[in-house]
Amino acid sequence: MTERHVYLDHSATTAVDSAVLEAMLPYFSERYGNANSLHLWGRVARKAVNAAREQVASLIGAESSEIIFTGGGSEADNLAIKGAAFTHREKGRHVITTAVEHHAVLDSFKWLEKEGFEITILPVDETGMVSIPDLKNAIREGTTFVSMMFANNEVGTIQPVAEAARICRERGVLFHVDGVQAVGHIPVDVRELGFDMLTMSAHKMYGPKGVGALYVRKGVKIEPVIHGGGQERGLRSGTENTAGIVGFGKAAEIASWRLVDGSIDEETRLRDLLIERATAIEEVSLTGHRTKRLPFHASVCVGSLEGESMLLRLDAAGIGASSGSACTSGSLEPSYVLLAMGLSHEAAHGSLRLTLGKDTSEEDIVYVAENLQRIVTDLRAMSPLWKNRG
Amino acid sequence: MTERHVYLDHSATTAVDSAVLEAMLPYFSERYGNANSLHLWGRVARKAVNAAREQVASLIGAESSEIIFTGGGSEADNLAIKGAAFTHREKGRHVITTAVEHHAVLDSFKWLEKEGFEITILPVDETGMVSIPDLKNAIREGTTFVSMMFANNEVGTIQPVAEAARICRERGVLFHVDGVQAVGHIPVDVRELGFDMLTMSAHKMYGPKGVGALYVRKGVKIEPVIHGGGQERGLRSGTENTAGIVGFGKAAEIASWRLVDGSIDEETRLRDLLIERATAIEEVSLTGHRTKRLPFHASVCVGSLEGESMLLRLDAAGIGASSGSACTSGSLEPSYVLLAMGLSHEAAHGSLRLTLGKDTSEEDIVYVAENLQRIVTDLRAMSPLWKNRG
Amino acid sequence: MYSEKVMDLFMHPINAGKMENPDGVGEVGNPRCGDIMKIYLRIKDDRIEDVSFETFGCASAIASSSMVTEMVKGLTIDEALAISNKDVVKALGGLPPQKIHCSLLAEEGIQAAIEDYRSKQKARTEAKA
Amino acid sequence: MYSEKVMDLFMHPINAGKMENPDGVGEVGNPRCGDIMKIYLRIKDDRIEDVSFETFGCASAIASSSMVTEMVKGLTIDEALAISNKDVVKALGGLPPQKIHCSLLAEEGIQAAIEDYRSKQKARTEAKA
Ligand SMILES: Cc1ncc(COP(=O)(O)O)c(C=O)c1O
Ligand SMILES: Cc1ncc(COP(=O)(O)O)c(C=O)c1O
Repeated sequence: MTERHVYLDHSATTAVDSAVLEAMLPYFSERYGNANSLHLWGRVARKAVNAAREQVASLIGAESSEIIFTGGGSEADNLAIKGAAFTHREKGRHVITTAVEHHAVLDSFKWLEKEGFEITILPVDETGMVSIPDLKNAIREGTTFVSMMFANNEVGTIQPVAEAARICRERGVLFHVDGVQAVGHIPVDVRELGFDMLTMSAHKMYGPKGVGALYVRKGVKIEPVIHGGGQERGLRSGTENTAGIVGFGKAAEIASWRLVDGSIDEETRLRDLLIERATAIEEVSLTGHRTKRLPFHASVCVGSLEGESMLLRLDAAGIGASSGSACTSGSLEPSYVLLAMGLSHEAAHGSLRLTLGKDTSEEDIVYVAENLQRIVTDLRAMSPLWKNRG
Repeated sequence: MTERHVYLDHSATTAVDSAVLEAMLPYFSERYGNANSLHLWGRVARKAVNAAREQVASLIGAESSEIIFTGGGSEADNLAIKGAAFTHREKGRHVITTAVEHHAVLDSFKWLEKEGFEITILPVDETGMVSIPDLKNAIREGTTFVSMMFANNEVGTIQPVAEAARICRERGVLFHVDGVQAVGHIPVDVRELGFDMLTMSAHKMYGPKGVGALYVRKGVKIEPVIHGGGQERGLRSGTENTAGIVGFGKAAEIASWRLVDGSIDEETRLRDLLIERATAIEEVSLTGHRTKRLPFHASVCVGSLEGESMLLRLDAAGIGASSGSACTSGSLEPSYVLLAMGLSHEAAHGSLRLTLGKDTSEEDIVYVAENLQRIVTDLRAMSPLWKNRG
Repeated sequence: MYSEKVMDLFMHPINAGKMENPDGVGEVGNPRCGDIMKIYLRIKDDRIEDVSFETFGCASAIASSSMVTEMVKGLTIDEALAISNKDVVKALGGLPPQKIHCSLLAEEGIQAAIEDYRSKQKARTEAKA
Repeated sequence: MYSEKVMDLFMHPINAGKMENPDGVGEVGNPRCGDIMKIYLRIKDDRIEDVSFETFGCASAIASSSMVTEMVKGLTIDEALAISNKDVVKALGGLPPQKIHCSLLAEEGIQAAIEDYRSKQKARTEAKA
């Protein structure tokens, strides 16, 4: 047993909030009806799904009819991208995204390429930021669709999505935002920001896994990826996951409060403390943007070390973290996000991501910083790269 | 308040078994890790997912590496159909299904048609059964794929899937079975039956909604419908729904016991009692096959009445049922399944489906039969079709 | 899904049942579509003295029939003809969009029954003449 | 994911660290791929008297280095050269498939260090001659 257990991998997933679980519980074995059934059991489920739809819509300033529940964030990304590209393929077959998107976006684009679309992948600068002039230049005759993430999962950088949305609107191009890491953590208002579509995932904001949503602005036409019974306005067939949807709704409601009650400031303070303590270690440097970043997100590169070894040593100290090292993914290439930001392979192998949660305390941060210092020193004592410098 | 509450709509969905919910509970707020994470939290989740995969595989005689978890039955159908058709499109573009499939199958086929495939839809006889000679005749040069349901959701008829599988194997055609209504309720062994793919859905067998699975026989190549992080052997990306998957696993384990402990015989006895009592009412006739039908499934047509009105009267008596009437779906056409079986529109509007569950008692059946008799008499008293006969 | 009024009239329909020797009968709808309404009228001095219905159809079809019969009872023929489906929907406290056609059937049922009454009247007058 | 032995050697590596004035040094791997192993040998009378390693890499790379150094300690050069990556994997109680290359690095690291020792020996002999 370790002294403490500190989970700092909230970008990977979060614990279901106890109030969320409580809201979900009745929908497993008591109110178990299929929301499509006419009888009492069905009506109870339908009512719950509708209420959750309101809650999720309200978090992002949408109308509830604009929310399509899906089986997760990846599915919502696939729906937005394939759904929009296919619907508008007579108008054009050129689509745009960025080099630092999640695989759910990038691999959907690669599939579109295989199906005869032309794809443009925008580069990023050393902070992971897309350039608006690049986007402007990339849009051309036949461009129908742009997908850009709100905030990056690996380095926390927040993209200039409002400007990007404005340009897309001016040029008559649909604009989709992968908001999986952002929604519930920073204020997001789809009307103000001018998004056409927005992906969300419950389990990144203290809701359950296996449920996500796509905001689809009224008037935007896309075709489904999952065909069938016609649930979710025909855009996502399949019996509604009532309990999961109810949980997502409750998580959205709680997130709305957290966005205004000062929690974000405290989270930011702890994040900055962690960044400060971590980067005070020799040859540890921040990755991503210093200020335009998610309030819970700290990511660094640790010189002369490889990520997996740090993760497992941290794990042995009761600390949960992640890395973009190749060794954590089973491939030989380290994180494409870090490489796209211009980091060397060697540096990218030493990446470490520490993402805070609503229950992370200052003591946790101090514990992690101390352990990180110790582990880095220990591992460097046997790193040929470190010693060779001396 | 009514005297009793009797839920007889288990084909629509089932309540989560209390043991299933208990197995799921720790995976929301305690063991909440992302199964792809290296640290303790992640390893705990991975272990749970693997154990559930074993349980589901074991229910159908598969190996655990052959199970792909999805976000429900509809998604698994889409994956099987689009995944197989696209993968083998260089080999051929002719695919076959039947007229009585679920929308998740039929609409996937319609989408394939739009994408340039040729589709054949096999007819059924008056019991809802596909003919094997029809299937034989339909397979031709360029046929790559056949999809057939194990048992029909509306009328309970069990298809000759073993024979169909044999023919497909002989002709080198992939064979997919939509087993959503069958798995967990009747014995299914994919090796013995010779299926290449099999769709399952947890919420039809006392597991949670929003989680399904596709069995994909070792060696069968299909491409994903949801692209991304590469979970589920690359065939279904997205953070694993650990709690849902654990619930599905437990439900599969419990179902395995129920298949051998005599529960099915008792269910069949009650089903037959209900069929007997219902069809004893004047001009009420069974739909679907009398014996080759799901053990929990009773479906009838009630002459001179419309389904929705019966449903709502039954609902008022505390009874949950369903109907293939157009009025329950918001369309003008009644159930395409009943029409494909040769029923008239008028008869199809009067369809009623009563599907039993593991907790249905003989008292429940008697209560439903008595209420049905009363309601049919009451409603017929104001039906112009009924009176006009007299 | 349904208003309280709709459910109430569906569960406890007023004016349901066949009428013996009516003065006018109208039947509208189509069993293919799952909706048939039959309206029976007893008319005296151009006023609807009694009315009943038989309906094959969903809850809203039954409630619409019951409501429209209740609405026309005691009216003159011309007053009854002025009742539109919108009036029926309003009296029912609303209907779901996909069920509006039930109120149309109710309007048409009354019209058909009155037409039947008038053509019978005409035939009778002509026979007398 | 890792065997107990791997985790044990990763958490408490034996023979870790630089060696002053070694008789042979081998470095294999590539920082691009996230794996570098450096093996230091002290050799007397063709026998490996002492051995240590420095490794940049994942847990299995560190454990493999530690294990191979422990295995060759006290062996003659020829005995050490006979140790294959499979022996290392076995001694570690197995490695996940995608980590087998770590054991290969360990084998190659020893070979490279012995080669270095031999070429230095040769140079020394030639210088003496
Ligand atoms: C035969 C059949 N196939 C597929 C499905 C779809 O399953 P799900 O609701 O889990 O998406 C159902 C039930 O809705 C079904 O009865
Ligand atoms: C930016 C981003 N997009 C999409 C996803 C996919 O979400 P899910 O795991 O719910 O499928 C994730 C997380 O995994 C993410 O971080």
